[in-house]
Amino acid sequence: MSKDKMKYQLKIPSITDNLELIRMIISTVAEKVGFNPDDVSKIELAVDEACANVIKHAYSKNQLQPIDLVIEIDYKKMSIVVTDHGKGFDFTKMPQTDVKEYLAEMRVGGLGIYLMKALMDEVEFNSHPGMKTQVKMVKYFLKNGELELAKEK
Amino acid sequence: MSKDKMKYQLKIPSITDNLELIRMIISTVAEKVGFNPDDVSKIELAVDEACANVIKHAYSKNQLQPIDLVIEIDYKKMSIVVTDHGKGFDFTKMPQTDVKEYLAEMRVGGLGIYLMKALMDEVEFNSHPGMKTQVKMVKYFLKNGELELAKEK
Amino acid sequence: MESFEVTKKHDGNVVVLNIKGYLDAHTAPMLENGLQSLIDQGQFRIVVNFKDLIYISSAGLGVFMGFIENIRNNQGDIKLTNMNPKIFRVFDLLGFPMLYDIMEDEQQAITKFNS
Amino acid sequence: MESFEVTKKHDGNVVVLNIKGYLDAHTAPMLENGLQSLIDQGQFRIVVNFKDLIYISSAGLGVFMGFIENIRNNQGDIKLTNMNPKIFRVFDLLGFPMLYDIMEDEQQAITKFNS
Ligand SMILES: Nc1ncnc2c1ncn2[C@@H]1O[C@H](COP(=O)(O)OP(=O)(O)O)[C@@H](O)[C@H]1O
Ligand SMILES: Nc1ncnc2c1ncn2[C@@H]1O[C@H](COP(=O)(O)OP(=O)(O)O)[C@@H](O)[C@H]1O
Repeated sequence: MSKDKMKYQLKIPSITDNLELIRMIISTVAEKVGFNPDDVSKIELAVDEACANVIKHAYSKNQLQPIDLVIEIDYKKMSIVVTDHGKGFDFTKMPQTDVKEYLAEMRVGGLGIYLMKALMDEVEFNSHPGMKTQVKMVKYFLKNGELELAKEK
Repeated sequence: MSKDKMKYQLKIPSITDNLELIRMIISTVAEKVGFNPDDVSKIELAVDEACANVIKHAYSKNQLQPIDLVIEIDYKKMSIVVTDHGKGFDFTKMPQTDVKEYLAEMRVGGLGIYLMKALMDEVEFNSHPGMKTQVKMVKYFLKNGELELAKEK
Repeated sequence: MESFEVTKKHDGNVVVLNIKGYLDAHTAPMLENGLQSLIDQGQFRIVVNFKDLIYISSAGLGVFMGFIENIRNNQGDIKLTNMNPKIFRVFDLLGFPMLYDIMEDEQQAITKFNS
Repeated sequence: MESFEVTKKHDGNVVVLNIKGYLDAHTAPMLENGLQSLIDQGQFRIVVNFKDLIYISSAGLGVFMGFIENIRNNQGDIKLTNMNPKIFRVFDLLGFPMLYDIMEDEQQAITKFNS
């Protein structure tokens, strides 16, 4: 599959049983557009985390409201936007997870967003509580350094 | 996964390379809601045929317009609606494929709709050429006879 | 990752095509090319072994329809072998067993060509 | 079709949990139940063998965080073994090797408990 501009839109019931399906879709698309297995599994996990948050936090686990996924691919990147219309959160007030501190306190939870940021090249939150909450994640086909190298060729 | 009322909506670029992804999604959902492997593969093939037609006929193969899939599940059935906004066709004027005649003439093509009808419990076409064309396919969890049996229990 | 593959082997004056994976509207052109190049070489005695085929849609069946007339006009045939039940069902639903020689196994089909 | 499975075996006074398949927000409660029932039985020396685990998300890691304090307060431990590199990376990204004993193989972990 060529890296033409392409767009996939999915609305999927927000139950944990669908995380497997979502991972399968994301990894199939990521692989088809040419990411290596390592990047495919990073993208897969980051999207799983974003969708698990929608199920757990946005809709408080008890509603069959949709998780809204938009995947866009162009010649240089794959971006995934996960949208919900749930209760939202103030990400500016989120404590920056300090992993050492976190571990010292043996807290449960709070790992998802940290992972998303570690796995993807860009992660951006946008929440209007009660209206809509969006996480946008981007992965580039080439890292910055590689891009420079590719240009030189 | 329970057979609660559930809805999946997908918009996927209409290229043949995506038929594999579409089959994977359809068969995963069909399996999760409890169809046996035999029915899963029938639904998978019927939806492949409908989507292949969108790619081949509606958009004449050369556009990245979306195939629009809506999957709905309730306690007694799974229904799949495949929509395109392509050139459409007059299904009332379609010759009823007579397979024997077809084979005698060794024609190429024209098998997809015949298969869809053979594989699914209900198939319904609806086309407003240039506006939108829809194929709705339904598969019941229990066949008519089984339903009667189930009621008697 | 190829989702479909065609490999070729010769057995006397018969050619056996092994098809593997998923045969759909995306991969059908690969089989079409495979058959076309046999015909271009004047090779009309063809066995297609379905042993490793996992999936087929009407686009795949259409490929055989596209060649059979020409091949038979040249005193040849396409014989289909080793279909799993799921794949055979698709052929059967469409009445293909009336038109094609669908056989249990490859060797049987080769023997029939040579008899 | 189960996408996740926990099986249990005893080796002296150590319990080994084998986890298999996909450990995510959907299946994490199954592991939680497995660990909870060990603790209810006063079993605090636990090895979790990741050999057959294909996938883990933070919901799976969270399960270990939920039990470790209680287990250590009871002179026990959870030792994690046989992770494939993809799974280890997730633990590593989150700094878990600082907190957990992550070992090459099961036998090694059992031996350490008994030494
Ligand atoms: N889609 C969302 N809707 C509402 N709140 C969210 C959403 N995503 C994340 N959050 C908030 O951000 C917090 C941190 O999320 P995360 O790092 O994934 O850890 P965890 O889910 O384990 O708490 C959550 O506890 C929740 O309060
Ligand atoms: N989505 C569609 N848009 C426009 N025309 C269609 C569509 N689906 C089917 N058709 C028409 O119906 C005909 C029969 O379709 P089908 O039985 O699948 O066989 P084939 O695709 O091999 O021709 C097609 O040739 C086409 O003219």
